[in-house]
Amino acid sequence: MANILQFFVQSTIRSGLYALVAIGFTLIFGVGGVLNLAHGASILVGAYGVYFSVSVLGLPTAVGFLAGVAAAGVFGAILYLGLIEQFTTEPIMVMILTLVTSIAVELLVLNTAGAQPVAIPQFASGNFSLAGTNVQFNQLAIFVISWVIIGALFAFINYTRTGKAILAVSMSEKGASLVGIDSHRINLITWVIAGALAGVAGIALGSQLAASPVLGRTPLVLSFSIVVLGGIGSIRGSVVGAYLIGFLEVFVIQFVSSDLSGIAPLVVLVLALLVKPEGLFGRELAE
Amino acid sequence: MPDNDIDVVPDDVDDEWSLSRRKAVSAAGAMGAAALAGCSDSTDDGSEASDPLADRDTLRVGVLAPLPSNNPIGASIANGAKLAADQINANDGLDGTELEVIVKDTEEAPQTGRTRYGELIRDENVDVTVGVFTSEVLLAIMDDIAGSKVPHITTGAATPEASAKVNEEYDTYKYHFRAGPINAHHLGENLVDFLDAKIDEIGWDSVAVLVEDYAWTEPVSEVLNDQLADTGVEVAMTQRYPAGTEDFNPIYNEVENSGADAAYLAMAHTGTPAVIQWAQQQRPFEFAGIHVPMQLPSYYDAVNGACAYGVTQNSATPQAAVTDTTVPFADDYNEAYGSYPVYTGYISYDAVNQYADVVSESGDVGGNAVVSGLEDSSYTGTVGTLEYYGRDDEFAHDVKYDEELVWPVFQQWQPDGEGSGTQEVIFPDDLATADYQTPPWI
Amino acid sequence: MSTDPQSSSTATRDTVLSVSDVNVSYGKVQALRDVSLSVGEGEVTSVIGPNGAGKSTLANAISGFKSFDGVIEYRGSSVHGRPPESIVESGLIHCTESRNLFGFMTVDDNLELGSYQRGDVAERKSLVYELFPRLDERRNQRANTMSGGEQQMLAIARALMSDPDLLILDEPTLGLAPIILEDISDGIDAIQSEGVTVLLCEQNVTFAMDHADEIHLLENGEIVRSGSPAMLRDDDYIRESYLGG
Amino acid sequence: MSNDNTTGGGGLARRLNPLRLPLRHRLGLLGLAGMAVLPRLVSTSFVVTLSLAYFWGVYAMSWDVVSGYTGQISFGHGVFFAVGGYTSALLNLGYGIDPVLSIPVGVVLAAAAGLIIGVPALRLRGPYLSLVTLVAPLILTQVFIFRSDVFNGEQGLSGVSPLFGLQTFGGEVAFYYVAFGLFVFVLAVLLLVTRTDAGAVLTAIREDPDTVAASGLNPSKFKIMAFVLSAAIGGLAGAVIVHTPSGNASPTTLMTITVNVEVIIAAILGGMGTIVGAGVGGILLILLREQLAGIAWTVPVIGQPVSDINFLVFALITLVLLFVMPGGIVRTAIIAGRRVLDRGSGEDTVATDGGTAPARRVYERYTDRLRAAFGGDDR
Repeated sequence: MANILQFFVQSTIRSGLYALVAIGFTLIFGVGGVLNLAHGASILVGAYGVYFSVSVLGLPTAVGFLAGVAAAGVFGAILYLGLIEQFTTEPIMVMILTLVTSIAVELLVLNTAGAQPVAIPQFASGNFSLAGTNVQFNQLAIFVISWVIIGALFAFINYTRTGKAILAVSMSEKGASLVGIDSHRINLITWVIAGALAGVAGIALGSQLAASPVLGRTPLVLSFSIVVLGGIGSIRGSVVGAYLIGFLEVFVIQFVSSDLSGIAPLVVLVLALLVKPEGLFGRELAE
Repeated sequence: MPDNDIDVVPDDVDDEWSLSRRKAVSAAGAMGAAALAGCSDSTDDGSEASDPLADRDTLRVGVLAPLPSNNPIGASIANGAKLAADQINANDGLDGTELEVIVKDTEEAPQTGRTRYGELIRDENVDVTVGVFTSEVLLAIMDDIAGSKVPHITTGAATPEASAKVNEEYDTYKYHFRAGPINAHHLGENLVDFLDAKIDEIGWDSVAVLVEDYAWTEPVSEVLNDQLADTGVEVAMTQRYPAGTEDFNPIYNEVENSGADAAYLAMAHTGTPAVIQWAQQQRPFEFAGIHVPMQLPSYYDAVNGACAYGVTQNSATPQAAVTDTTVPFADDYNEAYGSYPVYTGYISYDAVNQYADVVSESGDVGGNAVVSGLEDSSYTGTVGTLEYYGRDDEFAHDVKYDEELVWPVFQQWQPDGEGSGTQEVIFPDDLATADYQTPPWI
Repeated sequence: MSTDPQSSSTATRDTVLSVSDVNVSYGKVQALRDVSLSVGEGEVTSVIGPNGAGKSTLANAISGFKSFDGVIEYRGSSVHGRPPESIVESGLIHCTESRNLFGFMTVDDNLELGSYQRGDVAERKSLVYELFPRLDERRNQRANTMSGGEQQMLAIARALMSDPDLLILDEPTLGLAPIILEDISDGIDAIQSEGVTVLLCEQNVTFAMDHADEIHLLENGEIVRSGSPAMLRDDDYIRESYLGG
Repeated sequence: MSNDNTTGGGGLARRLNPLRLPLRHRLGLLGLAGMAVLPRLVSTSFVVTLSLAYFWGVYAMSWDVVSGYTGQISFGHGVFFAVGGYTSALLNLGYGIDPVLSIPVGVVLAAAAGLIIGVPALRLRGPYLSLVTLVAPLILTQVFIFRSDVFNGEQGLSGVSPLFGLQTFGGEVAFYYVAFGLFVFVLAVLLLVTRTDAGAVLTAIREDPDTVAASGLNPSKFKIMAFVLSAAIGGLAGAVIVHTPSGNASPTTLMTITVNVEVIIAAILGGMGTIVGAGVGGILLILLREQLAGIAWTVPVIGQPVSDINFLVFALITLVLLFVMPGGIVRTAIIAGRRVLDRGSGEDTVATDGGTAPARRVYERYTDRLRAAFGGDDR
């Protein structure tokens, strides 16, 4: 019984983090139809943005968090304007370019901050016991942030003019142009938002695990799995996907072997792709 | 592209190779290397008549180190070797023969290590190679060391697989020596010895053994499994966690559930996330063992003090006068390179010095002479007295682990009250600078 | 991209759109060849012609989706090089053949986005629903679950939400059931009576003749006949080729 | 399509007559001949570097068969190198089987892996297929780490017997000819396959799969054939390289993200869908990387020598090249060469798309956007 409770607590906490990690990726994949392999790089930029501003420049932690998020947002803008926009009709080229970019960012981080992982300030410190398992306030904070962001994004997309325009562009870029939506601007906004969200995810991951130059790799794969499982372009699907994978992973760790934790999302991804490529909640890719 | 287009090696003549290599030394040698190594002033040799060494203006020392410009472990290998060479050269070299150090970057990758080793042998015509961090890289070049017949002194990889090869196929692999760290089997014994000596003082009833799943830790695990319980401590859990683990939450939850008083570690690659997560999350268990990153003198600031109260084994620290030369070397190093060395620095420094000692003694730089010279050598350096196990020992050509010879220290990071921390030695007792402190949150 | 001063020479007071000597090619294939026509204020001008004649290309060139050589002026200013959304803003609305609806959105949401650049959503929406009661009944239905005819209606309705000054309708009748055709037909009449100028690209010649004030026949990228419906009805070539004798 | 052999063979015989070859083919043959005598002319270290470069040429060509020709971009080609390499290494280490025998087994298993990944992947298009291929090496790596008792984790297997009993020091030239021979062999096989009707079908599949299906051919069959051929050749390269000083059976040599990406970069930089381009790209990639690793000049802002950040510099150079020469080096060179020689387009198997002054195109793209951004925007 205690085991089961512990399982639920741990899974819920982990899934919150995963949802946060995947949400920026969902946005880009859903709207632009772009497989952004530099998502991990955005996560890295967020985490190291905080590291450089707090640990190197000595800025206050709160300012550091903002700087990290802003840096990741700007990075998103640079990616879109510098790379993606040039190759909107060549998805393979985009995959390759974003992949090379993410490797370049990893190396840049490696060469400026070193290979050793670095500590990222936590949102909250200390821990408490819940249902017989240790829960840190930082994990709780990440869980809350995750849901605040999911809620805010949901509201933004569905109830604001810009949000609806983002949806419109995701469903039909030409249709959006026909009603006077500047899809370049909307895409840019989407990339900035997605970048900033990845930045938040990077800070969350970094504060939980410490940041290293390869911090972005696992989240990238995780995001794939979550988005493919949940369905492309569906924020709701991604949240569900994140929770499914989070629960699955904790299950594997707790009841099978923690050595296998990394394989679980990969296997789910492949199975989902082969069995139900459109995902659980997905719609077909927009034209 | 290489610096020279001289066809150094005849295509087919294997046996004459080392001869031709020597002839080519003066021609091919100096060109590329000096710039890279950046050390030697060429003074004229006033040589004595000792046979081959006297024929040389320079002895060329190849160094293999990972990312020597930004990895402290790699930098220490490179700089420790250079400092030794500089000091020898400043002192009229080896009877007038200068040491020249050529550094190559292994990128911590086995295949790159192999490539760079090949370059040291082919292009740089080195007389000895020193360095190598990680057992992975070392094992990848073992066969090449055998092929080149150039003596190699390992200063940063612990796997006893290398010495096993020396033992099993002596004639093939005899060129390999390990100046340090003590091999992984002895690392495990060292962990047992530490706990055996300190358990009553520290007061742990049970420990959770956490070992990263890399080649170097396999013997460590074996020894801990066999011997740890003999110290009277209860082993509450044992886990070899996968290479590349980033998230220690599940593992730490298990440690907590096991009720262990401390995590007893063997970590190199995965150490930093482990210690950061332990400290940031204020996990209710103590933290000690072999934790390679925690050996770095600059580590406290690098992780914002996350390593406070963590204990790690170490070859030497700037604070502990293991031998008479330990502290002077650390200070010289700090003066020359602006930071204190990590363990590989001490070992590499000793390795080059011991090599120089041996060569100078015999006056012969040939592979066989160096091998037998090192086998017979007893050299007291910065980490202790370096002697090597004989060819028939299972750890052939590994540095001897012995209280009187090489006997690592255990140090604890303790906050200095001014926002930083110091590496205080807590074991062995004759070198101790402080008592063990329990983390305040426990 | 604002106003283009050197443009207004050919435009007269009642010409909303003028197309002169426009050439468009896709690689080596020339889709439009020296096409010239003008659309008068408040009129329905129709471009007819067989499938592949270049009607959609012309529509796309006007609304900024296809680059072209030549001059296209809307209300006296050139549209050359302007992005579609800027052209939309000046009141030229294109209702494409492929409709380009937001398939996963409801009818209501589609319409709201139709007036993305304007504010009076509620008011316009009630107007549009009045015009197409069938849509009113399906306010909360997803666009991609509706029939082709209903989608066509929605596309026109969405275009109307932008308060068009000039509306380009590209093949609004293609593949529609007769009942729907009537609704669309009524719709176009109503649009015209609102004072909206219409450019109707149409394969259905009869339908075009019923609504247009001026007709141009496009074949293989060239305008081969121009005139009022009455004139063209008497044209032998058109009678034989397009009106079944 | 029924008389593949005769057309292919006849065409080949005609094409192999050096006097009737177009200039660039004659240059290519001259290049190969030059490469064959190179060990006499350059230093031993460079010979070693070149050996590695040939393996990369083969890697890139094997990728090109499936990705360049059918348009199904594989992001995980390393899986096939790894299957080939590990199979041969494990057989050699575990059972003492000579490399000459273990390598073919590696090839067969790699081909089987191609079938295993290729068949289900047929259901997927575009980015989804790429996703599966991207994930495959990650899964394999996890398996290697999980079963490190067999595969030795990230360290990989060392101590494998060298091919033909050659030595690392002294056998450099022999290894060179092994690698060079492999390169020429694979080049010949792939040119034979792709320049015949089968190659035309593959290209057609990339351009318009529906038409191919409509013409009565089964695109799936051809795709699988391409997948298996590609996997077999990748496996061959992987199996051979572990028995030479150029590589060992480790993820670093055979299938890290870096390896997988570099293969793609090599093929694209060289010229996707041309085989020759991919081969050249693979060789140039290694030469460029080694060149960078030897530069001691310190980069100002970062304060580190180029040699230490060579891969970063390499990645940046790659980004620029992808922009400037999206068609690849070989295509660009051929087009430039033609312009110099002022020749007509003539008969040509190389697609000339994307050849119209790409640098200028990129420039125009940017100036257009700048104009749009700053030039009297009234929105």
